[in-house]
Amino acid sequence: MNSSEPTAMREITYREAAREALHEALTNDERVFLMGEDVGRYGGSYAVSLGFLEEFGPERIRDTPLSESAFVGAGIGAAIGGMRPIVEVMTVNFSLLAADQIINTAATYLHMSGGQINVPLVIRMATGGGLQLAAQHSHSLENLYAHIPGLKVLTPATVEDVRGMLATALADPDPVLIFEHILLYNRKGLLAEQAGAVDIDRARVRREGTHVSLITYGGSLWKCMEAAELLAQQGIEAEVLDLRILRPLDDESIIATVSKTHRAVIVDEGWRSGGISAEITARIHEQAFYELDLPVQRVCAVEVPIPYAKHLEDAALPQVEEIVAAAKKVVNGHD
Amino acid sequence: MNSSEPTAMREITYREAAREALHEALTNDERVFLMGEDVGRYGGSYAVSLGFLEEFGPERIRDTPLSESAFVGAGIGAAIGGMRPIVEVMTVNFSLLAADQIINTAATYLHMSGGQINVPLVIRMATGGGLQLAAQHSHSLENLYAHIPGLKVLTPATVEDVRGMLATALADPDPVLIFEHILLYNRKGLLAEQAGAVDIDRARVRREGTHVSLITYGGSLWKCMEAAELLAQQGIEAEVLDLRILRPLDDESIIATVSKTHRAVIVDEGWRSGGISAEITARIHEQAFYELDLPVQRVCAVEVPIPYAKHLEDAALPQVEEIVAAAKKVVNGHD
Amino acid sequence: MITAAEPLPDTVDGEHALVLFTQMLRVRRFEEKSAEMYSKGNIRGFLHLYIGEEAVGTGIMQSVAPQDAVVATYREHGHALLRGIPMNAVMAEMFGKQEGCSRGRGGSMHLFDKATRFIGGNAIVGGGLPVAVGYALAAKMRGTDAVAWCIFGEGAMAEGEFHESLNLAELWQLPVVFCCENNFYAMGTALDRSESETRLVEKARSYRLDAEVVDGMDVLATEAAARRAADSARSGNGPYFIEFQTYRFKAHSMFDAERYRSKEEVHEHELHGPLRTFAARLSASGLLDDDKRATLEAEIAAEIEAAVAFAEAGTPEPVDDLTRFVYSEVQP
Amino acid sequence: MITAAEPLPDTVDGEHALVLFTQMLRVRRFEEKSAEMYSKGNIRGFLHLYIGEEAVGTGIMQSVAPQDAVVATYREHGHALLRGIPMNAVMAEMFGKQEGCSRGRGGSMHLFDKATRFIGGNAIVGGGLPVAVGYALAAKMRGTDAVAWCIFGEGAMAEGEFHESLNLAELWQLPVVFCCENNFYAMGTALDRSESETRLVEKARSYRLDAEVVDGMDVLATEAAARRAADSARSGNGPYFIEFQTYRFKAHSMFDAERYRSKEEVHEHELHGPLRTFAARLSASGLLDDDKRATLEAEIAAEIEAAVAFAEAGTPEPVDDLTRFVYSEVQP
Ligand SMILES: Cc1ncc(C[n+]2csc(CCOP(=O)(O)OP(=O)(O)O)c2C)c(N)n1
Ligand SMILES: Cc1ncc(C[n+]2csc(CCOP(=O)(O)OP(=O)(O)O)c2C)c(N)n1
Ligand SMILES: [Mg+2]
Ligand SMILES: [Mg+2]
Repeated sequence: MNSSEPTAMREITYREAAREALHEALTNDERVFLMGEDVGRYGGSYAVSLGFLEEFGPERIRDTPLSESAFVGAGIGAAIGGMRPIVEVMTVNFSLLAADQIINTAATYLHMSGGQINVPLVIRMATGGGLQLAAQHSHSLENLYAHIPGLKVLTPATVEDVRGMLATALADPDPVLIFEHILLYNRKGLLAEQAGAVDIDRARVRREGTHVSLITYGGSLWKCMEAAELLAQQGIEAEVLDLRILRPLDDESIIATVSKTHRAVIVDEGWRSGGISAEITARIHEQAFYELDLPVQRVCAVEVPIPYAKHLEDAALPQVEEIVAAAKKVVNGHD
Repeated sequence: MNSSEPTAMREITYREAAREALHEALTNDERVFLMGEDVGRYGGSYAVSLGFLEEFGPERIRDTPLSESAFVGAGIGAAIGGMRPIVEVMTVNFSLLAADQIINTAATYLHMSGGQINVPLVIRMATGGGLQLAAQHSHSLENLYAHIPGLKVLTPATVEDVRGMLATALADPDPVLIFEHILLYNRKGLLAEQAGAVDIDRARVRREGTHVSLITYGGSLWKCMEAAELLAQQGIEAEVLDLRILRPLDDESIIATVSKTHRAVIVDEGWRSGGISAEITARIHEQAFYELDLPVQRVCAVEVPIPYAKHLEDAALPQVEEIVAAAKKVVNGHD
Repeated sequence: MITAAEPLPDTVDGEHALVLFTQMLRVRRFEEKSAEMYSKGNIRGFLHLYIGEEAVGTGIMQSVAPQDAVVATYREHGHALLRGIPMNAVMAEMFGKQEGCSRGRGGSMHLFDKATRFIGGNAIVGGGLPVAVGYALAAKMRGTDAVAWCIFGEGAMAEGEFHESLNLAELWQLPVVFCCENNFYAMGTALDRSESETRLVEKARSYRLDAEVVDGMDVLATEAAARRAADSARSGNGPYFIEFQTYRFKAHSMFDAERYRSKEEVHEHELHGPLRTFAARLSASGLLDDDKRATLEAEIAAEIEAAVAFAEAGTPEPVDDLTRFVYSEVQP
Repeated sequence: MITAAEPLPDTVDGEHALVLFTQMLRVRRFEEKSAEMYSKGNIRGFLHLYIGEEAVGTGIMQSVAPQDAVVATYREHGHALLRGIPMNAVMAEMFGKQEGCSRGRGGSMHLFDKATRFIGGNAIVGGGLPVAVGYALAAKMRGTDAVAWCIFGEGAMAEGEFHESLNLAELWQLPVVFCCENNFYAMGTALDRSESETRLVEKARSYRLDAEVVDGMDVLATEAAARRAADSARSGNGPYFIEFQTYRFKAHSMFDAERYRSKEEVHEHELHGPLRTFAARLSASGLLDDDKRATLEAEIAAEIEAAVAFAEAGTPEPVDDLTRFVYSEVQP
């Protein structure tokens, strides 16, 4: 999307990049507004929209009551009514209170109306664990939404993507869910001065490698990158594929990397059973059956409600060492 | 569970068997009560509890207001308070309104309380399509719950199971969800006179075969049985595995049948991406990698909100011919 | 309750009264034909008839302006017709044909029409309320004077979405008219078994909404209430709530043994049905006689027969198109 | 608002008044220590302090009988202590140790104790309400006289679960006391930005609940209100709602810049804080002097130090036990 000339880069946090994206959207299109709990006076529970209320005013930066179902549903109605709402749900855990609106309404109207009523709604949610917030604040439930036809599910892991996906999501005529991992907000990355919209179709190889593919998304991307470094020190070149979009999955990129390395590890902070890791495994199994010498490895959250205590939370979530171990296992053919 | 003497059998509908199970539970344990929308005066939306109000009275057959979140949550509280509630949610589609209570509360309390507060709650829901009820009444969302640690998910497909699973679920100290496919209620089957509780641990082979395994559950079981008949006429002996329980999955039975036939077709009325079919494929891939000559086939719902028009609904849901075709494909190695 | 023989007040325009009657009659006959088509198997799935409640939708629709949106439930054929969706398109929809207003994908419970801003046909009880609130929010932010008309049954008032929606609409002073069709039953659950407070207006008032209760069997009353609501909402006074007290003469859907109410109770209400009563008043006012009635019936019957023929002649959508409309076809 | 120097009424037992004061003080000092432990990194995650609101929990707990259940929120350390969960177990929980009341799995937001029927520690706003209703249903069906005490913030009242729960409790006449801790903010959202009707008792009354509003900074008032509620609920009069008007002196959690209110506003409320005011009244009544106060402070400080030591010395649960308690260990 950028020109091929050398681009000036700057360091920026994920939070700041998310904020720039929102700022740009609010500035460029007067149909865009932001609504959710504490997006205004409080500045956003993860401080992403700090100062927006003052800049854009209370009509466009709308603090809502604690009413997830109503304000998500209101987002649907406003989208149908010609606006381009960005609804923020504090965490995916609370979004279960709005699951009816998202799944039974936002995802169905276009189809049930025979193509007449599209819902250009963007919903942002924080997801993931790692801050010792325990079982009602730490789950990675993006899986559930990735199962639903009619929705698109984005998981920006880089500053470039969190900066660029929003504009594309807003231009999309259909409901798009954007999941931001809570551990990413303080993370820094390099962003081109002229960074703008990015595609929301394709997975992206974040590191080239030949021996094993680490397939992941969101917060786990950086664990995979770290694992790849460690593996490199041991002579194993891991390719890291960032899915970027969980629905629709980019099969082509998945199959390409697996066909190249013949070994795959899927890393997902969601629970293993019935998670996105299962779907990716199934697609590899179906579409690259003869490419693998050994089965795909899955490194996922242990199937427990995420506990508070740090050592237990760490044990429950995928960690770098596990990824390294899984990669070595598929590369070496044994533990 | 039954004695080994020859047992007298009788023909019974699934509805009647479900009803007997409820009747027995209400009769045997005064802690048991039934609550949900229209379970009383109306007789249950699928007429399962017809006459119960008169027999057990309004204290134990509780018509609730349209408040899925509150009455499911009240089931949780009542279970903690020493009762054994059976909560009926009319269809799994409406259960999204109670998803918060089921996923954030029922599934987490035991763990978050360090093992102190268990939730012996049974929730029954209708699921599935096939009656031209369109996108807000026809989805098979049991998948979503099968992803959640802390829940058990049962899918009785036979009169024996719908008769026998309830008692076992009620004896279970933890939350159990029972999904009844809407097309089964009128289906007849043979039930032992003395039929009683059945296990809720193991999948069951419903038809022995050697050439291919059809792995399925719920309403799709009967499509698989029919497909198996047709295949038999063409010389292909299909083994039909009824999963019975979607969480926890019975890996042993899955791997056993696949190790026997070396070919598998998974049939699920849920959508393909991220459905239970993906998890089963992944487990076969992981645990029986060298057993298969060809990848597992998945016959699932097409990824659309289920449409009203009959021909489109039929096209969206798995059909016998598709199962036959998929089985032949894995058996013959080509279409 | 209006006495059958009472003539219309002088303030009512006779022409207009006849229009109202005709609209109600058209809905009634359409519903009767739908039931017939259901028994013949042309219509499938769930079918929720509006018979007995015609005065509500008819009264409301008189105040619905072109720029307004209507958000309805699964019992919405009447509203769809009254809003102006062609009868052919509604019948074809229920037949599952491509010529249907939702291309046959929605069926009876999911009638949609973008042209008249008829935003469904939502079969999740309470599910339409937040959508209507959002539509009103858009209308307000865009500076139009559109109103969102949100129609739901009294059963929906127990749902959390009712509570959240009314609060949001009032808090943000949005132009929504909440139209509660209180037919006293939610499937088999009588109002007093579903609400601790059965005076529904009190519930709406507890969010500080302007609220009124009206006789939903009297089309003049429903029309007047809707007009007050429209004026209020359109002129920036925020949301408005109307409880229309009415009654469903038929079963909840076609799968209902009606064990929860007596035949006598139903009969009693039928005696005061909206068509019967209004017809008598029109006669008493000299506006309707047997000939006129026969003419109306014939016109409506002809339209309905044509609609059935249209629906029957309709084309099933090609199966190859199954996966259309999961996502929009025009992508940016 | 009570003037600081007003002595206690004669009807109040001096001993008891001192107990109330001591309980509040114990909670306050515990919270202060928790904040300190948070800065030191011994407590992690979210930490929601109850400072400023102590009179509410203290007043309530006087009427909570052994057979009763308490369902609370994430701001529940005070309630847990007042209910009788040993301070050691609470502190150890926040340290994430096995000796914690939830074995370190719940943390600050999920304190549980089966023995005292303290059923969480629910961090989903509004999530505890249906659970409390269900507990009360069980109590009623089993014929006990137990009451379910349901504690939540005013922010929860906008959630659909509030609406559904109050309706169900009243409809079925269940023994629940709904205790709304109205501290006028839900994170950064002031009450009048979240509720179109800010007179919260009116909302409860719209479901026909008995409801009252009390000064939540005055422990005698909160105690009296809770007693009225308990008597009513326990004697079969159905649910009861109390709005306790209070104020949170500290940030919402440890991640809050408090941009939504002024320091002056906070200061103003601190001047009328529940401890400060009640201490002054106790002094005015001759029940508390500097010596007595010092003794109390010392006793509490000692208990808290011991709790910190206990928590520090606690053992992390073995990682091998991670998957315990997903399902019950004893299966039928
Ligand atoms: C959330 C939800 N729960 C349950 C149902 C099943 N259901 C369909 S209609 C209905 C009764 C609704 O009654 P009411 O709102 O009064 O409308 P009416 O049918 O009387 O017009 C019920 C329980 C549903 N469609 N959605
Ligand atoms: C369903 C849900 N939505 C949002 C949140 C995030 N959140 C946690 S506490 C809180 C404010 C709650 O305010 P209130 O109910 O008044 O209680 P207080 O914190 O003032 O005691 C919010 C928005 C949550 N935990 N649950
Ligand atoms: Mg009704
Ligand atoms: Mg508050």
